[in-house]
Amino acid sequence: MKGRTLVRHGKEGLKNIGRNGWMSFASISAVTVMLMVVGVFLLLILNLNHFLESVEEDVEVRVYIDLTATEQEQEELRNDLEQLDHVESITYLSKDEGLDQLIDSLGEDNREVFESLRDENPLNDAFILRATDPQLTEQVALQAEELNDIDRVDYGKQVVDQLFKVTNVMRTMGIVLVLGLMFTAMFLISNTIKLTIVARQKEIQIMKLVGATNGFIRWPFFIEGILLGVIGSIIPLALVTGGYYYVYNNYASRLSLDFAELLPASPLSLQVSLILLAIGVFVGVWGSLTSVRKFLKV
Amino acid sequence: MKGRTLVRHGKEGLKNIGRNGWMSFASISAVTVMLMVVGVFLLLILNLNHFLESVEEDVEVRVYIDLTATEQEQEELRNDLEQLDHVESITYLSKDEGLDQLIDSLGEDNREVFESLRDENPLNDAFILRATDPQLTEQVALQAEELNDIDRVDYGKQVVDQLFKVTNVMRTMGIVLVLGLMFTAMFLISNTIKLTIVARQKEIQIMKLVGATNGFIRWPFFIEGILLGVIGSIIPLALVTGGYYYVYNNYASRLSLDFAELLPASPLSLQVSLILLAIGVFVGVWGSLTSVRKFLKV
Amino acid sequence: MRIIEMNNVSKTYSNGVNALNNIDILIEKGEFVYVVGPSGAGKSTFIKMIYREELPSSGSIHIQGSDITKLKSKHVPYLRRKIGVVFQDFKLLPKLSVYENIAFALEVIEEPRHIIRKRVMEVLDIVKLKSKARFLPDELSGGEQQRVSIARAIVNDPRVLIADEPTGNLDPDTSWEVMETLETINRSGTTVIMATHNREIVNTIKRRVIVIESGRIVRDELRGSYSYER
Amino acid sequence: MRIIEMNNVSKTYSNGVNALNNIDILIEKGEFVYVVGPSGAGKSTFIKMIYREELPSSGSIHIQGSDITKLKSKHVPYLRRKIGVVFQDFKLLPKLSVYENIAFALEVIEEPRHIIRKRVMEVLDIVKLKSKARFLPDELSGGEQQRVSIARAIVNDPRVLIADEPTGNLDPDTSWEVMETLETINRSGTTVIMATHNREIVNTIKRRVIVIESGRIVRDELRGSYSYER
Ligand SMILES: Nc1ncnc2c1ncn2[C@@H]1O[C@H](COP(=O)(O)OP(=O)(O)OP(=O)(O)O)[C@@H](O)[C@H]1O
Ligand SMILES: Nc1ncnc2c1ncn2[C@@H]1O[C@H](COP(=O)(O)OP(=O)(O)OP(=O)(O)O)[C@@H](O)[C@H]1O
Ligand SMILES: [Mg+2]
Ligand SMILES: [Mg+2]
Repeated sequence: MKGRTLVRHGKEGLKNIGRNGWMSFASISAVTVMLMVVGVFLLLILNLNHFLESVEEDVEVRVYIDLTATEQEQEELRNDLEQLDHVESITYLSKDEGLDQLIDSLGEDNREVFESLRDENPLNDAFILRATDPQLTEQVALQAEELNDIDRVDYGKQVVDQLFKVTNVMRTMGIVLVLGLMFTAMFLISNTIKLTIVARQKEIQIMKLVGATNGFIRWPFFIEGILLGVIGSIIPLALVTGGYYYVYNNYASRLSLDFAELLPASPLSLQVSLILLAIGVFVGVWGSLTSVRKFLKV
Repeated sequence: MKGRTLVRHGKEGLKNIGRNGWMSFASISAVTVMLMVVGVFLLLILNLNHFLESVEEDVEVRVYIDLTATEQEQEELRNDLEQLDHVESITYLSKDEGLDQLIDSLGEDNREVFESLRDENPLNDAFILRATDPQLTEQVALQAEELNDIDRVDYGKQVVDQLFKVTNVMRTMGIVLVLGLMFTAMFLISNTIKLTIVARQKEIQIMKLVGATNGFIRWPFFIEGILLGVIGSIIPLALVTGGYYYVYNNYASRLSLDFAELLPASPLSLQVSLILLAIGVFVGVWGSLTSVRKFLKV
Repeated sequence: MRIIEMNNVSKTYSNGVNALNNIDILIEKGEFVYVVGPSGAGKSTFIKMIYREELPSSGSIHIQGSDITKLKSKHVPYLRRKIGVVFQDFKLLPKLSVYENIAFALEVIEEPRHIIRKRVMEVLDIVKLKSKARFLPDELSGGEQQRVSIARAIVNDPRVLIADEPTGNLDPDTSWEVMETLETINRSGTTVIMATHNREIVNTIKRRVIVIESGRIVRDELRGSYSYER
Repeated sequence: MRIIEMNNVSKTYSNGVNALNNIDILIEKGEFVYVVGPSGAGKSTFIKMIYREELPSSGSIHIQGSDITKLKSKHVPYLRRKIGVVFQDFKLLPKLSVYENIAFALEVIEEPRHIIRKRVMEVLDIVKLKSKARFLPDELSGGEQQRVSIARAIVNDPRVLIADEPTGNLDPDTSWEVMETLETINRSGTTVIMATHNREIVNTIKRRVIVIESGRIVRDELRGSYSYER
């Protein structure tokens, strides 16, 4: 293909968007609307995942030290714990700190009730372990139980199992939903683009009858597909970026709970924007080329 | 319009779906795919709402009775509480039951630590109130504080405020998402249908030139729109109904947590199905009639 | 009785082309009129004025005494039902069969099915396309499509029959048969207006000839012949 | 030198219509051939075989010695570039201007812009449509559209020019001008094949006449005239 022909295809692709005015508008708005939906859900699901992760991060294993253990034995225990697989960090929690935490967790109103316990603290000193991956917590706990100088190991089995059941279901649902939405978006966008091209079936056939090769016909459609995708992505990109920055800056503190916050806007909106742009362009090109192909057999 | 003409329009509307084969398929699949998405999200959001409600239901006000109150005074207090606005139910909780609950809530491992408290129970007897609407809990608590023979009133202000903040944000987001999806679906379906009708612009103009009235042209499109909506709804309806029954019967127990369960399939799938069908038919008719109108001015 | 009367009609298309200039014409009920003139002279535009496919930019057009330029758009279909049109580009509905295309003109006036069937078969016989009743327009030759368009125009016995180069895609023999059909219809009282380039026909079947050149009527003779200067 | 050779060509359309039966024909380079016959006889089908719009159901077609029925589909465009076609239904691209429609035939062979410009203006001059270069096909009269189709067919100096009723929508004077153009092109060595219903032209400019009736060649005369029995 000669250079001037490539230029011609580029111009033609651009002009075709204008020539097919209403149809181009329909395609572009389909891209816009669907990418907006995908973008919003991507942001939601990524934040949900972040939220779930930070909830899971709170899971810890408490290794209560036997009352009879000497300083020396405690030090050995710590070393043994460090040797275990999948242990991320170890912290020491004295029995007084432990009681403070317990009383705090009971809330204002029951506090005084238990203040009496301070004098005869029934708790043990403990090491607090975090697993490298929260889902490995049980494994870490089981290993820890094998060690010496231990009173008991506690990681709230029931609560943690329940928690992981919930977070895993939510995560799976989130991924399924976002993937489902992406495929829906791709299907509908290319469906719409196909419709606009079916309407141009006669034109494609005429071009072939006048001696155009398949490549010659396809090129402008290729350019047009890219442009539809890019133009259709502008608004979703602006909204995903601008909107998320706005929400993050204005509501992040209000929305955030003690244990969870929104993902920072900076890398996230760029990543999501790139995903949206990629979908837009890919589907634009794919939708237009696959449907042109059908009418090239003249 | 004569009866036979109505019959003619009906037949014509049906035939047109066949005549425009590929285009009808595109419209129908747009309806199918979008309604499927809307259906899934409706089910999710309705269940989310149900879940949030049952979480909120757990919120209660504890009115601790003064240690000095006589049986008589306790009875009076109960009557006074019953007179309060927005009180749904009142239960009596003795201080021993209260301690049992408290110890239970601490989990297996801390239990023994507090068994010692049994002998010198520091708690008060209490009335437990539930508000008619969980969001009114604070109001009920404030009223209760005004009464006599009360030690203190406790409804976990901080936790409850936080909880309602979360549930309200989630509920709002859910509604916004589902409404957003519905409008997206409507927009895209009617967009697709419009494209198929723009492609028939010439035909509509020819009909007018041959003496057809606007009504005569519109009727078959009206029928066609209904049929597109109905046919496009079949798969989503089957999936929403069948799929939800399946999930409900097979996973309901596995998915349900101690405090939440799925909405029963029986009225829910029917309701959602009706909503989907209504959207399908409405958008089918609306999409086809509004776009025909544009080309009737010949 | 005047069936068509145009007063000072001009038409400028939206792209600025001046297709008709100050046209004044009277056509009596039952007349047979040829409209001739070079390519692009304005014949089709003139004809489109009558069934209101195009509205004039100025001037008035009376059909059976009422001014159709002032017609409310919801009354336009009733005007068009009185006028059968053979379009220069046929204007067949591409997804309907030959039979359905012709029947359409009767369905809009809500004729009962058995009458539709009878009339359609009659006109298909006239244009010799009975054997192709179930074909789609795309499966027909150019001349066959033109004859379907003719059949549709005459199927509901219109008061006025307008034919825009109805023999352009027909061989001479078929053209003469079409002319016989038009004459028969004309004899039964229908006004016939026919734009044509066919010198042989115009010079043989002598009728009123209106010559349009550059949007103006340059000649209007009662028993004219096909001739004009450029 | 034979430019077109058909051996025992038959065509049955997918709806069962038998449009051509056992056609044998030889056309030499530089010939001028009329194809005549009644409406629906198979003229257009015959012509469509040559530039491979339709493939024959049986038989072989050689253009410049190579069998185009065996041509790989990716080579078809190169065949079509050697053949200029005036389609019976014009086949103009509706969203391109007159200029762009004609230029398209030169763009596909990747001519430089200034040459495209020069050639397009030349042929627009020949068909007298220079003033309408920027118009869309819908803004033209029937005859003007036909002339654009003629202009596009001749713009790239094809070896073979095929014209399917190129004067069907033209007045006699314009028709004669078109004929002059075709003759000039023919004199420069281009083979011209023209389906027509125009008796006057065939009988005046005497050339080889192929008569097709019901899908068969019933007559083939070197200096023939327009006549056939039904
Ligand atoms: N829709 C339109 N928009 C703009 N200009 C038009 C339109 N239709 C026709 N014209 C212009 O109006 C003029 C008259 O066109 P018209 O179709 O009436 O010619 P005609 O006499 O029927 O020619 P022909 O014999 O070729 O059919 C032409 O110059 C044409 O370019
Ligand atoms: N695409 C098609 N599908 C099916 N049948 C067709 C098709 N095209 C043409 N035919 C049939 O083939 C026969 C020959 O058609 P063709 O177009 O070759 O005739 P023609 O000689 O060009 O006639 P005309 O002078 O009317 O243009 C006709 O009977 C027609 O109905
Ligand atoms: Mg005309
Ligand atoms: Mg033909």
